[in-house]
Amino acid sequence: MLHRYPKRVPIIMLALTVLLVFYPLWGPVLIGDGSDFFLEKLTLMLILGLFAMSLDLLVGVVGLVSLGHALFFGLAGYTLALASPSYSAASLWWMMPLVMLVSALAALVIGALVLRTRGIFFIMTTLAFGQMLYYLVSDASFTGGSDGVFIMFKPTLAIGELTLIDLESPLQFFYFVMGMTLLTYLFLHWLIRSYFGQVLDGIHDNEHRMQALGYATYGYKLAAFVISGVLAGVAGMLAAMQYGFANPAQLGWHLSGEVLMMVILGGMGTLFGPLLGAFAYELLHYAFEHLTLYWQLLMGLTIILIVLVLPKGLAGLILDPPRLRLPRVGVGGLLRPRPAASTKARLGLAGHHKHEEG
Amino acid sequence: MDPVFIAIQLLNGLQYGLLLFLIASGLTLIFGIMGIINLAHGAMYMIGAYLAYDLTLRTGSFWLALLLAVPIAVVLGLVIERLFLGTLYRRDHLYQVLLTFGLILVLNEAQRIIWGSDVQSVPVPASLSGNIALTGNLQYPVYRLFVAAICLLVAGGIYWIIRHTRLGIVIRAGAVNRDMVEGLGIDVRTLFTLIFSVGVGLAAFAGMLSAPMTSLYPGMGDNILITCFVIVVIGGIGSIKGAFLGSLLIGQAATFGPVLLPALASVIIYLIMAAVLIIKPRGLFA
Amino acid sequence: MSNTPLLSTRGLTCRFGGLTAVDRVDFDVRPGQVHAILGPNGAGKSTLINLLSGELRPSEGEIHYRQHPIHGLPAHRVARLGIGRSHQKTNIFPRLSCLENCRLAARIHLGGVIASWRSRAAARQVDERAEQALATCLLTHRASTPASAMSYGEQRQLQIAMVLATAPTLMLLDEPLAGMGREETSRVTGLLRALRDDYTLVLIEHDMDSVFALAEQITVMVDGRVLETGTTAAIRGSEKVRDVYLGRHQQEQA
Amino acid sequence: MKRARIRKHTRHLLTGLGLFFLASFQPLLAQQNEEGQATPVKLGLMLPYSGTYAPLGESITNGLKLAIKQNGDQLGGRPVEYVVLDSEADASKAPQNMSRLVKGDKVDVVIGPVHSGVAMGMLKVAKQTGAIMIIPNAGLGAATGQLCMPNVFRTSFSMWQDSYPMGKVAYDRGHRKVVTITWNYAGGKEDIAGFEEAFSKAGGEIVKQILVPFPETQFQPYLTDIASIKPDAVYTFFAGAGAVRFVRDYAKVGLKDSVPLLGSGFLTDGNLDAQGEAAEGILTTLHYADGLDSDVDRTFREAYGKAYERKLDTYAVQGYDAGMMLVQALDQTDGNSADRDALISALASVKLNSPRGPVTFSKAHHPIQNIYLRQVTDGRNQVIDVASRALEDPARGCRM
Repeated sequence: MLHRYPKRVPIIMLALTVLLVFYPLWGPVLIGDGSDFFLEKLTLMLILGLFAMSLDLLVGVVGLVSLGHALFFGLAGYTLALASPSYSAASLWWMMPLVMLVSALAALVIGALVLRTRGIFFIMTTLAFGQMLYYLVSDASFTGGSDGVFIMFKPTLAIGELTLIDLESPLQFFYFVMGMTLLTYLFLHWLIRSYFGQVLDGIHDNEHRMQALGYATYGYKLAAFVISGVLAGVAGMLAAMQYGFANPAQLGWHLSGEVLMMVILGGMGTLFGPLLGAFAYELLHYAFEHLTLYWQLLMGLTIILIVLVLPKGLAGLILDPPRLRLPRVGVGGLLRPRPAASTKARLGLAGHHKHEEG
Repeated sequence: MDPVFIAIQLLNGLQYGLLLFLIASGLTLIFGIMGIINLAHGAMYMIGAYLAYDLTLRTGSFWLALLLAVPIAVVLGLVIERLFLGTLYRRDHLYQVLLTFGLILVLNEAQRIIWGSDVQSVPVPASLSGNIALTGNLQYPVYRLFVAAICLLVAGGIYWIIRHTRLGIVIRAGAVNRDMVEGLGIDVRTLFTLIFSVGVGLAAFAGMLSAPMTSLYPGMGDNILITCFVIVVIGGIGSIKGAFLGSLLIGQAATFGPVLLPALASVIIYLIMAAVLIIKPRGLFA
Repeated sequence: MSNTPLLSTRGLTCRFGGLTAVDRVDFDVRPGQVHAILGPNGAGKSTLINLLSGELRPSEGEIHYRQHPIHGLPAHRVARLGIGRSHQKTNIFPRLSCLENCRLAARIHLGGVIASWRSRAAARQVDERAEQALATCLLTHRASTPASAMSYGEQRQLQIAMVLATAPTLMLLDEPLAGMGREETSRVTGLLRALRDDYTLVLIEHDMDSVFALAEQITVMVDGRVLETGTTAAIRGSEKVRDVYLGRHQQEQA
Repeated sequence: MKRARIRKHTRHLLTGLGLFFLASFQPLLAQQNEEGQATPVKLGLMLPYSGTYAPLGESITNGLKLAIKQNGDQLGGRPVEYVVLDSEADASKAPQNMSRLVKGDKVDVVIGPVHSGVAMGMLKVAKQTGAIMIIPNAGLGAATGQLCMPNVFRTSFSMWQDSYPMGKVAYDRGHRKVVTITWNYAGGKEDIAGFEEAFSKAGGEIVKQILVPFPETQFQPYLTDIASIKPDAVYTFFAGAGAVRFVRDYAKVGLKDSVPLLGSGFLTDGNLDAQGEAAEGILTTLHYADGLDSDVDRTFREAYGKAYERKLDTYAVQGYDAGMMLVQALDQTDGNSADRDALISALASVKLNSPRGPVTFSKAHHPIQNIYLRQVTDGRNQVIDVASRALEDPARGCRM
């Protein structure tokens, strides 16, 4: 398999994981009083990292740019909120499958529609579907309307009377989220390297080629869309669990844009990149907010700068560290520009209706 | 409903649809020719409205403000294209989405820094401030009719360009197959700059025209942007005809929908879009 | 061999806006033949291939394969019927090894994802076919090399190997020799000659010598239309072709 | 990026990442080190400073800071430190932002928000942490209703409180059939419900309830619909940009002359400059008005006018009262903010002589205040009557 990364990638990721795992040891020492809050922040970053990885499957692996991914994130929060009993806690044993099922169904229906389109159309239709659900949720009364809804009790994770993980405890919840994120990473890692992943990768490189080989690409894309939606749902459920609050903004296109930014900032298609991207984005956000009330200006400029200067994101820096001189040949071809689809693509006309003129 | 009121609603929808066309046409042109998805289109609409506000305040005349604001908006478009987008044509749509997402933040913040976050309004120019009585208790502002007429004029102008000029041939070919554009021996770089400047210029112009009809506030372009996306998807990317008919359709739907189907008021345009996608995934006129 | 064509088109037309790329083309490919399509740039050759393979939908006209209409079928359905194609641009999957590229091609024709997850036998069959395709294309020694690390000529060979791995009846090859050096050209020409016995080939090619050496039937296209169709000898002798195409071609060469 | 130049990637990258990590939390660390000298009272301001709601955020901040400045920039003898955070009016970020203020910045009191959805998110954290929170605007009933809690106060209003008195006013003025129109969001619906409750009780009839998708400002179809219904009056809740456009459109299509427009005071508050002539004559009810003509109000207006360029609006008064509330409460506890229960009971017993009139707090920690009937006259929200004196919000569902 050629998705192998240079050794420094697992080393860095492992180091960061260890750093996270031992946060309770160094956090209070380094940050002092604010360490409780930073723990929450880290938990949130992990959740967003999971969310970003789920989008990376679409954007980075299949090449489908979705601007409505928050739809699944928010929908899961509402599923949790509405399915939770009012006066007692739900069990995660059935809540989690339920959330995944709802996300999968939503992804199946929406995916079946949006995947009929491609390119720019796809971007816009995902955006529009996201907005549609956003309005449905904020208008309806059973969802708590525009103000959102509380989840009074966090779900429990127990066997019989034995509580496996006390999700009410911020620290245990942190480890739980870390576990989920790790699990997702491993799953996606395996998936991308499986035969199915190869097909998705092939679709990314050149969908026409795959079709010419005989692949009904629609089905594969739909499957990826559903998987991605389910994982985004898991992230959304965790986010709703963290504060016990679901609201329409979690479905909105601003969040979809932000998570896309995390994917790019981290480096799309690399899986570990978007995970880092979520952390980096949140840290940037935090730092800018502290700096000035005009933080959006800084954020906007940073986004523009990253798009122009660092299109491969943090992962690009790690995989192919810029040397002072000669750029190295791409690592296993991974970061090589994808072959242009058409002879007429020289001016960047690629991506749209690939067609060769004879 | 009374037939008179139905007629008035039709007029409302027509007027709204025509205004939407002004914005959507720029969006669809930029899509069709350049393959760029310009999320900052709505922000340009906002900038246009604020320019009209600012210059009306400074010059004392809305017309003079229009005259000054249009070139400013076009130049702004030109600068954006040359400075940022120029390097992105070779890249995936994704980067364009993000860059223009970043532009939204920058433009919104610039608006706040320059003009503040208070709600503003622009008075209707005196020469058009009259009303036409429709029923006993309802009248139609002349300015709205004026805007509708201007929109029709612009639509006609675009139609003429597309039908009867060399540029038009390029635009039509590009809408169907963008690869063709290069084959027609056009200086693509200049064409792109032109299209982008004109496209965002149209959005800003729509903002200027709407300024006396609406209220100005930070982020006012975000919502109209998504409506215009829907229009472009319905009409078919790059199709001016599609954008025109799509705008009229959405104009009517947004007018009659809330009155006839209040429960679906906020999602009706998305439902229409979904329906179109089921039948014709590339839009009605692609 | 019967005289019924394996593939035939009638009135095949494809328009882009105001531009007609393929204009009322009637075209027959007989089983077992090598059928070359010639024509200057912009004659509509690639568009024609794209129509045949289902990547483009015709604006008008019909395509029949083994007497069954296939126009309007999506590309993957056409591929499953046994029509394999290669692209003008090198279109391999650069991150995969040679063998994996061919496996990817073979697998979909042997039951797809589910089959290889379920049964060892299916997976083995995929491997066998992929290895065989590589062998035919003289790439066995490169099996585990990343596709991106190979020379241009080898990548073109791999592309043909991938088409072979789909076990096609009819192969549509879009400029298989484009951009190759002399040595590479002769190697691939030899490879194509070897394929001639087992497959029906439709070939777009610029290299005159190779075309005349390989093809039994030639169709010359100009401005989206068929100028002339005939045997290699007939085309070589045709005045019309000489005037319109070869003349121009030679001027370009000069 | 500095890291670009780093040679030995792994090690240095890690260091770099670590530094970056720390750098972004620098403010947090800095605040830790400041202890030792005079410990300031930390006020966390979680208000919108960007987007549509930004003017409200600015007004409230101005009012709050003015009150504290007038008190010599101190609360109970301690200096004051502000931690200002843009809430973005984004409910999805509300819990984490609130948590940042409470757990990260360790503020003593959080003042915010403007937006009801954000309030929900903040309340959740307030519930979990027991942090003291003063709401200077958001009017959602739940905050001092079913979600009420000891540590949450409000200095502004509830949707119900401002609209309920209008129901009776409308009926008394002879209106029997009324159309209501508002945005389809919780605040709008709660406001309309308050009006409807009083109006129906008096014997009036709501002939149609129009809900406009939020934040749509394309009102033309609805106005045509209203014209075809020909009601006695229209009652509306809009605020900000929507209010400006609604009032202007309402006048422009000529409805204003035949169908009187009534509204909650937010329709015209802070918007009169932009609405201009179109707003003249509109009747609204609100907890503040122009021309109240009390000494407190006059002094406040003068001071505010001197301190800020922004025109005074109700939001500034709400911010000012939040500040006055803190001034009184911390005086009472001698600047002790660590004893939360003491501070809470001090806050609850606050009696404000506010620019808007006397204000006390109900058991649910909601202001008991006068609601004024105002009419737009010469670009001012001139008070013409007290629509309801010392009105208390019913605090439905509050068990405290």
